[in-house]
Amino acid sequence: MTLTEWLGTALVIAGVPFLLSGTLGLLRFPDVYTRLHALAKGDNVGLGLICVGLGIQSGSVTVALKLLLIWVLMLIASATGAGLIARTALARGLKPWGL
Amino acid sequence: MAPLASHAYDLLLAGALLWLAWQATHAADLFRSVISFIVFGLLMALAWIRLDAPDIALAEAAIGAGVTGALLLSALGRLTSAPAEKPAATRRWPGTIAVLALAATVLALLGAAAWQLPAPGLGDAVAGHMPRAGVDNPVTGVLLNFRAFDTLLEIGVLLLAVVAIWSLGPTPEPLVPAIPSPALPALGRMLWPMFVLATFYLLWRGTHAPGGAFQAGAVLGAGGILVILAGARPWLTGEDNGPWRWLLSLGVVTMLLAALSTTLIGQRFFEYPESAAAGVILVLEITAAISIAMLLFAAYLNGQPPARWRGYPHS
Amino acid sequence: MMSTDVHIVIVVILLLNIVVGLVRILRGPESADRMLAAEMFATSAVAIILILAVTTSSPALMDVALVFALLSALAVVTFVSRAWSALNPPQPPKHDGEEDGP
Amino acid sequence: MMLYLLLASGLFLIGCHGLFASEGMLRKLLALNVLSSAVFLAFVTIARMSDPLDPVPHAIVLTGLVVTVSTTAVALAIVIRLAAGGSDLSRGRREEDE
Amino acid sequence: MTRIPSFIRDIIGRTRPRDLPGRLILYAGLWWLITGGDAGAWTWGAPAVAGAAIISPFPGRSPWQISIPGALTFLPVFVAFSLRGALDVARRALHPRRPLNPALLDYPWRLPDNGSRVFLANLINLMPGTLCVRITGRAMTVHTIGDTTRTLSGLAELEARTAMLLKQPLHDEH
Repeated sequence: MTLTEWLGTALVIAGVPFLLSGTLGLLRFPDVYTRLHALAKGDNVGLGLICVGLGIQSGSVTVALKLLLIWVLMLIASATGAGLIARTALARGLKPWGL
Repeated sequence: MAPLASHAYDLLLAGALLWLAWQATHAADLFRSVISFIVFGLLMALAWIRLDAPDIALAEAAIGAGVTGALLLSALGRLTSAPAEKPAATRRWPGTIAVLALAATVLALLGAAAWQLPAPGLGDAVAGHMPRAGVDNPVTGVLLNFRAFDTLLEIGVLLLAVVAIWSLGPTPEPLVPAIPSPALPALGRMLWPMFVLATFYLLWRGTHAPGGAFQAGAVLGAGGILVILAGARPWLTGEDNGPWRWLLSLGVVTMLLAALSTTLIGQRFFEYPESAAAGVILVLEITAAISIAMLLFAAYLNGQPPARWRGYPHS
Repeated sequence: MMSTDVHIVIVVILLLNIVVGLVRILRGPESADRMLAAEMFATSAVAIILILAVTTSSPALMDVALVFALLSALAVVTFVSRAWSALNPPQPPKHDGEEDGP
Repeated sequence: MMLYLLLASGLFLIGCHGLFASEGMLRKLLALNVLSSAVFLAFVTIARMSDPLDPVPHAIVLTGLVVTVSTTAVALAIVIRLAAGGSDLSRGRREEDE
Repeated sequence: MTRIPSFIRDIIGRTRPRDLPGRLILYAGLWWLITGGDAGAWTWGAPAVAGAAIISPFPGRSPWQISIPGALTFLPVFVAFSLRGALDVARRALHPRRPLNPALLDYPWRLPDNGSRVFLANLINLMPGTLCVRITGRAMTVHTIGDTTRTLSGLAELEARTAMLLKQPLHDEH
């Protein structure tokens, strides 16, 4: 195995705990807003690390860029989605926990 | 280690699918049912990938996770203004057992029928005919050349569905609710060009790899639903829904024309001359994709769209 | 190939991640909680598909992930603009989302 | 692959049961969708077991998916109108001619 | 048949010609990226790129212009903040006592009222400890789960970076 493959695999492995922590937050946090915090941040860094790792591993620039594009699309979707859910929740009178 | 892990993968996937199917059909809360079904579609895509069917995974991603999800969620929004449905609280065991027995019998009969199928399948036959098909992707070849008749009927079914929906009356108001957030138009504006590019890309892929008219049409249709929810103004206005009618029937009309012209030049119904197969399939693919996109979008509207979009919010 | 072994294990872990997250769909309590659990599954599923795409070097799977990424916004947008506003009429604010769900 | 045939059978049973036993049109509709997924799954698994991979079931399943989504759309349009409880607004109202 | 020209004008008439070159270059780049640099794909790519650039269902107004130097300074900040946000939230999720101090803050806008506010509002959902829960004409309400003074300074920095990235002026009148 070459150095780049090691690096790629390491990054992919590094991404997994972030995805898991997002799920953990989803299960443990007390209300919609805090769960949104956990998901939006954890999942995107996790997916980002996995994409970068896979891109390094694939050894092809076009594949790496396409992975990056998919990540950016997921970023757009989840940042907008998180904002939409949070704003609608507040507008509907869902009170944040602990306030 | 690898076989063990892949068994674990299969078992997890199967367990999750069964649980979600049960939730989708039997959960007390209607919204939970719908969300379970959407996630069910997501995991089905993983199952298709596991079964070496990327074509179907693509279609499932676009139709299952995209269009059907949007259809169900917005139907839910319209349903809940009515009195809530009763949850399946009264569970009578004799009835359940009878239903399960019936289901098991049907399953056994179907299984027996499947068992009788000729073992090798048609893989060799298709592979043998691929050089004449005009495309390199076997599934596209089967869909638009060898079994084009099925495809014609299928777009026909979709067209019939839209005709049925239109016959139920005009689109219920409000067609699109007030825009809840300024982020929505920004999202639609940003994603719409990507939808256009992805549609063309899937069409291009379809000629030699998984992809094709259905997937492309479904992605474009889902994109249409997204941008109309994001506050875009539709173009298709005009008396008697003129442009709508043309676009919706474009796919069927082109396929029929292709089929009839093959009979006119002395071939059999839908038997393209070998030299022209690639060109004919290209035209069929493009028109079918446009029609499928429009048909799915029209199906989302739940009724005949208005001749003018004035009077609807934000237009 | 050792890297493939590692990747299969990662894929199983990610699938397990989805399965564990199903609890949130079961428990809710708000429909928004269920919706964002579904959003999380989309992320994990895209990760799984991408890992499979690169390790088996099949570009078709990459396209599946691309379509998923494009459409993952659609469900949330439909939910926010269509389903949620009608699901349950606005009620007096609750103080705790978790313990006193419906 | 045997596992996937079993899964298809299980989904078929759940779908069948839901179709007949669960209450509410929307749930029945979801059960119908689950049922068709089960059938598609069985198709594709059988196709996977033959060598070389048989593309015909794949094409038929693609067709089936489109038919399923058409059925769902029509059924939903009908369900909405059945449930709309007579209100003109939600049932859909012809636009005034100008 | 008189309605066909208006129908076509309606489709393509929402794009300002001034924006076209930039859009064409952007979408050509995206097409190249999606197809993985396949040269044979350009017969399909040319109409695809033209379609994506010209056909727009939204009224024509190019919301943002991106400055290249702004992007170069924006990206490292974005990556650093994302990592910090993910680590922060992971720590809170793993901690046995779930340390969360939720608070709602009003953050008055310094950005002008155009697409850039939405960009910032979405951006902060990915940044450490912040979630935008309300947008009004004067301010946005931010839901935070951590140290509020640190969050506020992070927000101010992000707003400045966004202004640089999108070539927007900042004004301090509040």
